[in-house]
Amino acid sequence: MSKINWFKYSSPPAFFPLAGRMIPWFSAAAVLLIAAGLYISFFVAPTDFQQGEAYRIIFLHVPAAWMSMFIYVLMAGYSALSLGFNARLSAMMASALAPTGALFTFLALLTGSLWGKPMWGAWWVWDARLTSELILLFLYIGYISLQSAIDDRRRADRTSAVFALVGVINVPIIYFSVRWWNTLHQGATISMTKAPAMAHTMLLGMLVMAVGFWMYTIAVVLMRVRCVILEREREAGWVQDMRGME
Amino acid sequence: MNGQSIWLSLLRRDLLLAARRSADVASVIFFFVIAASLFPLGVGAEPAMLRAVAPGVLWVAALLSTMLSLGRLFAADHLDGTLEQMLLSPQPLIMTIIAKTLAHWLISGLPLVVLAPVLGLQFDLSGREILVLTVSLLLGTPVLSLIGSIGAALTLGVRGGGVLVALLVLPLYIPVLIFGAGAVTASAAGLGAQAGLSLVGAMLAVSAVFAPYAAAAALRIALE
Amino acid sequence: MNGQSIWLSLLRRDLLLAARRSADVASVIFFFVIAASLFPLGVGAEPAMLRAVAPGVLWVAALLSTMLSLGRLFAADHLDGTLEQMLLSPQPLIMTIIAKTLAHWLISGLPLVVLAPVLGLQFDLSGREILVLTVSLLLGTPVLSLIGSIGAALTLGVRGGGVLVALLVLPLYIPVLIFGAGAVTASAAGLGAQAGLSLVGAMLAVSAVFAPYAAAAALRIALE
Amino acid sequence: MLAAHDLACERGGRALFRNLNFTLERGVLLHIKGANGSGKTSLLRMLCGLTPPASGRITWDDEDIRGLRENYAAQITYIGHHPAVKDELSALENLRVAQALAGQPVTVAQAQAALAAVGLQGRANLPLRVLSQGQRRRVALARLWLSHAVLWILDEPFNALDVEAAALLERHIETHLGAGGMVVLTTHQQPGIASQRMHIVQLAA
Amino acid sequence: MLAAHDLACERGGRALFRNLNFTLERGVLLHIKGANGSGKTSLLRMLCGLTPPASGRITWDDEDIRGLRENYAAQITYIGHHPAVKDELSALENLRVAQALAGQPVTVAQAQAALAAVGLQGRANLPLRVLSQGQRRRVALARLWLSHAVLWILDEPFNALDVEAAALLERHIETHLGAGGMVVLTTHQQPGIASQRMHIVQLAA
Ligand code: HEM
Ligand SMILES: Nc1ncnc2c1ncn2[C@@H]1O[C@H](COP(=O)(O)OP(=O)(O)OP(=O)(O)O)[C@@H](O)[C@H]1O
Ligand SMILES: Nc1ncnc2c1ncn2[C@@H]1O[C@H](COP(=O)(O)OP(=O)(O)OP(=O)(O)O)[C@@H](O)[C@H]1O
Ligand SMILES: [Mg+2]
Ligand SMILES: [Mg+2]
Repeated sequence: MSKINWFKYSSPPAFFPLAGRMIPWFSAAAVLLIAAGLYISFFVAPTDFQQGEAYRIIFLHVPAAWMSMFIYVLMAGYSALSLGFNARLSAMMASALAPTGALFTFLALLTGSLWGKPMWGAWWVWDARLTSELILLFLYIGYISLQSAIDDRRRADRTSAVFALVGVINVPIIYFSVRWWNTLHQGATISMTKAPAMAHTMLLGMLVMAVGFWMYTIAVVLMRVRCVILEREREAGWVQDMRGME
Repeated sequence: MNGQSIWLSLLRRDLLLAARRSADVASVIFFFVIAASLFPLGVGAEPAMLRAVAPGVLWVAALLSTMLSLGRLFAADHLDGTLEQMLLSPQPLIMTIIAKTLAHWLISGLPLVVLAPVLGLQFDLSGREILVLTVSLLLGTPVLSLIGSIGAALTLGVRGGGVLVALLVLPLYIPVLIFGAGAVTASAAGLGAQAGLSLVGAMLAVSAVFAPYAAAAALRIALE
Repeated sequence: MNGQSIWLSLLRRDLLLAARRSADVASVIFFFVIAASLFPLGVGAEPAMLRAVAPGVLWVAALLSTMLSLGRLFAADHLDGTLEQMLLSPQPLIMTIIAKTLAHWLISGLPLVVLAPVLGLQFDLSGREILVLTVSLLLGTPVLSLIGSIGAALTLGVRGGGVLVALLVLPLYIPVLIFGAGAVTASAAGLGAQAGLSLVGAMLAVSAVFAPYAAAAALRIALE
Repeated sequence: MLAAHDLACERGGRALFRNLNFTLERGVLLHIKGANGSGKTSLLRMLCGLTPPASGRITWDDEDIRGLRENYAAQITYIGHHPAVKDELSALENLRVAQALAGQPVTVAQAQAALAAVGLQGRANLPLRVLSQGQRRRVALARLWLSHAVLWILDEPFNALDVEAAALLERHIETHLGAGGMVVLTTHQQPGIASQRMHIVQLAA
Repeated sequence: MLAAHDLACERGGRALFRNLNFTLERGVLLHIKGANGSGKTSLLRMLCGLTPPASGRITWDDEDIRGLRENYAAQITYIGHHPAVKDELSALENLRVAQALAGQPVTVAQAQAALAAVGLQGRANLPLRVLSQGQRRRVALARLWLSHAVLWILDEPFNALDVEAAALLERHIETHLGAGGMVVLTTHQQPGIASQRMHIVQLAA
């Protein structure tokens, strides 16, 4: 992850070209990894003795669910930066992350409920984790709509930053929901402390997919940030110069 | 004049206003009662089922009516320019916010706590459940007001703040709801209510410490 | 310019405003969804019980969210003087009121009807029940808007109209609720839903004829 | 022709004025003077037929306006303290809606022209929320550039207007009077209208 | 002493003014002139410290007001377009609340006196809802008869005031200036203040 560079290149003019150069690499990595992940999950990984083929959804579901939470935390992080040092770039990063986060949240919900039908015999159950994931989707939507609801850029950034920071508390709720309430939903099967309880190929598949999703996220976010920069710094000299060069 | 007496007069003023708009305040309480009382009508009145749903119904009703009253927290003062005067008052903004949030709870939270036992009787809950219910509301409603203050401040003067407040505030309300109602159901099922109650208590402590700061920040941004 | 096109432009304007305040409209719908969705969380999620309470819950939610949106019917136009302009417009007041009530239903009633099936699925109701539920709401929500318009007009500019609206309107709402929800429960129990539905239909007919006149009279008085 | 016969106005049990008589012919402006709280706004609302007078009658061409209702409404354009504009709508939309309500719908082009006339070129599509106090007022007043009504009833129209806009409005009022229109207005400034066209009613505080 | 250094103001991407410089000593009134929408209100809000300037600094006795916060707030009395009064409360209650908020609580007697000074004797206990436009404005302005603040910031204070009330306010402002106070105000009328006491800042539209 090129996270370190955010700080070195934390001024839009410096960051813009860098981002431009990084995008192709991340995109390529994303394509390859996701392809590999899909291959592993559908051809390498063994059929589950009790769940049959349906379980293969897990390879989409779990990484998507992870991303949905990671991205929110990251978004909150950037929001904190933008409030603290009112760094323009961090604000842009935060707002660029939101749509992707929402996408993965939706994916987790979708795959989840697709999976739920065979497993629980219902598309949807009022389970703490499912609900809190749904709420995470609401939070993303809230964040996006709050930004679009305010005309003044500066205010929009700062307000939605506070929003994101307050909302971050929902993430632990999602994660630990399975522990706090006895729910239908699986508990964490991967944990830092104990050895993973699932087959290694499954684990591998999930991890590859997860990394693939990360690459995708970074690529997309960089593209979005470039657009945001161009749109916001229209007037700035360096943009004009660049236009000149093209 | 020291900050403290500004603080007091601010609190007194909010309560005075509430007293003048008594009907306006009543509407929140009224809403709570209605929401709770309509259910037996809609659901049909088998005591067993009613008793089962009672805690949930009452808690949801409390949650909704608080959410409705959030509009009143800052919006009115924003429209007529009083809020600007508050930012210009020589007391730290955070004190102002604490005063207004406290007033909000006294006006639209406390009454619910007081009414809960009566409604509990309607759903014929046992004395013990009613006690737990009341305690859970006593601990829970301030959390609702505190978290609400952030939402209200964030969406101040924003186009259609209404839904945004709901969007922001709800996710944070839900745990309170689950544990609050959970505590009652637990004690009904003979399990201890402590776990749930102490969790709500913890939330109260946390939100009491952090919410005012978040709200203050949001308010400053909103009035720029 | 003939009255009719004034009427149309008034309707169009209300819808345009709603579109601009989309979030404001959304909040009513959102409230409906929330109110309906919070219950399972508060009550606990046994499918059997949920199915039993579903019709009541959904109807009560619809009723409450309509009651909330009543504020928007005249109040905003009253504050900024638009309502005076409407009284001064060369079309009979009653037409104005019909236009505004219709707009109100389109904005805050129809969406509930559209959403009901989705929520019905959440509570996993059978297809037949969902159908009955939707129909009952389709017939019922206009009644809520019509009756509501009277309440809104009566309490216009009255301090804390909120609670008064509720007080005035509720007694008239309750029958709608009982028969509407009743129809669904009946069809769930295998009894016919016709009885309930036709009763709601009758209410619609009656209120459609009389409510606008009452509202018009109330409005004239309110603005003197 | 507008006429008031022995009008009286009461507010909260106090009589604001009584036995008020005046007639207003075409081409004349009626300037209602009076201290704050003397009942000017209340009087204007009576003349619009919004408030019934405590006693006395208001007639339009010798018919009581109570009886005329919509027909009378079609004759007047009332612009009160409250500009009757919506923050969410753009200046253009506000204007067109107001005119449609008044039964005098206008095309976008006409509305644009009116807004330009009150000096809001380039602001027409901003939501009113962001406009300044005076600009909001101008949007409300732009209706006068589109109205076909004979009788204009204006409550402190010069409030919040800058000098230039005020002059503009005065000129426009004079043209209206010149074309045989009538105007009733209140203001605490001295309206710059040729005095022979201007009658004055003084309300005792 | 209040000073503005290279102030700039932006709204919705458009620059309203830039490189604005002025200083205001004790005993002087600063009249901010400008057409509707030229940025007067925006400037006043900056001077109050409510809006941060797009660029430039505002200093009070050579300290940036951003740093001073409450200490600066204690020095000023701001009365904006919105009177910041509550319809439900009586004139008396409104006044006392406003003063308490400003950290300058007053007794009933003092408040009564101030209301009498602005010509609201006998209105003190009416809910503001029923007062006329000008009377509401007077209630808001009555704060100036109680304020200890050095710097008054007034946004179109003469709006809706009748002639007599306007004169009253002008006299009161002059006394304040005489006592070494400072005033920043906007108005579209010509304030009747001795011109040697009055500096003017003109904002280009
Ligand atoms: C809409 C329905 C669902 C939602 C919103 C949802 C949400 C989530 C979330 C947020 C996670 C990540 C949390 C974590 O890493 O511990 C997760 C993980 C997981 N979900 Fe779901 N889920 C849903 C349905 C299902 C279903 C039906 C199944 C299978 C019966 C399932 C099985 C799993 C498993 C095995 C994990 C991995 C847990 C871990 O390894 O930590 N989920 N789900
Ligand atoms: N309920 C009431 N009780 C007592 N007085 C009332 C009541 N309602 C209105 N008033 C008085 O009636 C008068 C309202 O007059 P109006 O609003 O017409 O004044 P105005 O001439 O328009 O003043 P302005 O120049 O300030 O607009 C005010 O003096 C107000 O105090
Ligand atoms: N979001 C926005 N987009 C475009 N223009 C805006 C926006 N917000 C404010 N403005 C403009 O900024 C100006 C606001 O200025 P301000 O309210 O300070 O005017 P003012 O000098 O007080 O005018 P008035 O004399 O009418 O009170 C207006 O011209 C308004 O059109
Ligand atoms: Mg008046
Ligand atoms: Mg201004």
